[in-house]
Amino acid sequence: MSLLSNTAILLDKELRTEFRSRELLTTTAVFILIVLVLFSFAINPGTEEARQFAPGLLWLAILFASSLMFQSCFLREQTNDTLSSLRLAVSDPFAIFLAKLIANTLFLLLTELMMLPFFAIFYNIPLWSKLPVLILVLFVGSLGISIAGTAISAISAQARMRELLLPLLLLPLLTPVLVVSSLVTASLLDREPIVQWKGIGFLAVFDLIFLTALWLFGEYLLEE
Amino acid sequence: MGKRIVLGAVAILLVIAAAYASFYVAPEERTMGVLQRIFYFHVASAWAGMDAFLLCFIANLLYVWKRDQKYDWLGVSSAEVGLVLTTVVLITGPIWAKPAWGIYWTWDARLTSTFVLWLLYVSYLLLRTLIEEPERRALLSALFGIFAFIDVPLVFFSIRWWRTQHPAPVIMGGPGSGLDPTMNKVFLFSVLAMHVLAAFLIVERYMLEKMRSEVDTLRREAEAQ
Amino acid sequence: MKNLNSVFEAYLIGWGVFFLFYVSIAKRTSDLRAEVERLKNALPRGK
Amino acid sequence: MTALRIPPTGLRFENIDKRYGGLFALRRISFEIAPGECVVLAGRNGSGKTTLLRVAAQIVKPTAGKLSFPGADAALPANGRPGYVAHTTMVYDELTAEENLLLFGKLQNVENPAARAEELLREVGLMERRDSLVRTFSRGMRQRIAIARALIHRPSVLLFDEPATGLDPPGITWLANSLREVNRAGCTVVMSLHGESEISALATRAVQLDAGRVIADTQSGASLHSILTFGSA
Repeated sequence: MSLLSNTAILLDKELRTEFRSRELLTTTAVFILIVLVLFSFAINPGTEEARQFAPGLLWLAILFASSLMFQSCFLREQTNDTLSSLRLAVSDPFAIFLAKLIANTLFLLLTELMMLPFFAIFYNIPLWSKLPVLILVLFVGSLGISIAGTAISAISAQARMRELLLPLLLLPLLTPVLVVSSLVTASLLDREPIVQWKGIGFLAVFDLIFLTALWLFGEYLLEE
Repeated sequence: MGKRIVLGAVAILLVIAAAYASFYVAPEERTMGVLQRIFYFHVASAWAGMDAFLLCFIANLLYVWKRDQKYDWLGVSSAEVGLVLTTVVLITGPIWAKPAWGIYWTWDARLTSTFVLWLLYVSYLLLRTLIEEPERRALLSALFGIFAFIDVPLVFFSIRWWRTQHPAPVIMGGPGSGLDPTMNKVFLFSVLAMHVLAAFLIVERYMLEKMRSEVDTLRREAEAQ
Repeated sequence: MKNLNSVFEAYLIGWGVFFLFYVSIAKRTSDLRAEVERLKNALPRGK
Repeated sequence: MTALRIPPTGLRFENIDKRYGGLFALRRISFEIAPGECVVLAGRNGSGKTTLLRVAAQIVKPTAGKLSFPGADAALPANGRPGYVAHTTMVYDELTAEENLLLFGKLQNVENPAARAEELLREVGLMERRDSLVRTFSRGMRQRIAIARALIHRPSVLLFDEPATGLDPPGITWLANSLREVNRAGCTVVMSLHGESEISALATRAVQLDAGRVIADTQSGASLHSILTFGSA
């Protein structure tokens, strides 16, 4: 139970610091927006093919944005060595990861929701009717990205060239999330929409596997 | 030293014998003809590469558990050899694909997964170059290696189930599915040969890593003086 | 015997990669040996 | 300053080694600190003081050897951990003084964290700045909030790494008085210091480190004085 209460306290801290500055939210949102606009120049957004490509582009933008977002995740704990004081204070270090990954999922989901209207308008894709399922897909996908991203940012924060290293370590690891979530989203936004429950289930399995790995090995990531 | 030379000699002999067998012993495949003979080399490399990564994963787990440098050395060695083997897979694949299907690269599930696998272990080796302190390097790279390996089946199934919507061209149903018994024997022999070669390379690379770690300690002592 | 050269190409390049890898191990080992010699000479003087 | 809630606790190092790569930061450290002692760690920069304190704080895992807390309850509760003050503040710049104390108080299951935070803010003299972000603090104020954080869970062992850093003369007097008070209440204090000051006057024992080894350990006044003045120069 102390794991959950510690997580709640730490989550409160993460949200409080972020909503005070809104640094992560604004930068990732602007980044996704820029990518969406640039993509529309790279492909012709009016065509029928664009409708099929767009969901993949959206997920790619999310993936790149997230790898920017995770940079500061553990790095900011190094400024005043607050990671050490956290480790001294919590009874289970998994709480530190749990709070961070929940916060990251929330931030990611929030930026995605902010960007969805632009996405729908730019690529002329009506999403209103499929919104609940779409949010579910965004949630399981973003959760997977955040779990792996939080773990990897704990690794890259301790290495040289960390800004470059993080995406190099994270993006190949997230191949399954990119493959499945873009396909599930594409078939959801198709002219004849299909909800691919199998794909959503697969993403949930990905989340579960990486969460378990983080639970098992997380404490070693913080070792000094 | 003597044992390593013997292992190396055995590996070379086996690889040559496997090549001989795949050219002269195995019967000609009906549809693909002589081209199918790449199969023995290509798939055997893939299997040996996968097993090298499995060994790396086991070494990573053991390192996290026991904290013995030996497992760190084994981890790098098997990752590097696995990377060499998958590089061979990624080179021979297109050489085979070009005359067979007219294109160098197909986004076939196996080939694509192998490529992602290759990228993951390139990242693993890259990470190792970017952490100075030996214990931290060993621990963090072991942890990344663990995450990378559990990602492998997820990569494979995600690509297989969602990427290849139309059935991929059936190259080989894998051994067992209608492979001629002689072909099967030659194939298994090639797999064995490739594993012995991999073992030899891993041992050589391991000795190098061991030496490097000793030199590193010496160098640090010299600097501390 | 069409495509035979592709088969040869595959085998030769594959072997070539293995060989190059072995050479790189040998090269790195000999570099380390030289380094050991250098350090051995440097250490007693430092002490 | 702190009323003790847990039994007086000592510290025991048994053959502690800490190796970074091939280099030893600590080598075969063995000594015991009795409950209620006030010990100064002396030694040059890089002699291993900070590493030893970090090992004692259980932030750094020793490569070999054993650390124990004689006198502590068999099952060391989370709030029985030593209070540690490091070179960095170990608090969040983006949170206010009060939020920081509340955060660490709640994490360590301090009873009535709000009252405890207020009590500490008053003691370290940051009450009127309780709602300011730590980012806006001066060095001295940062050091005060760092000390408050270390004390929040009423630890029975205090590990202070250069606690006087950034404090002005009145601040040093304040710190010396506070430490005297906690030490009298039965709290074990281990601190690394540079030179002699009001704070070092509290010490009843000095342990001198060099190259990761203990080279002197004394309780007599004269050698204590010499270790403090010359040993850490």
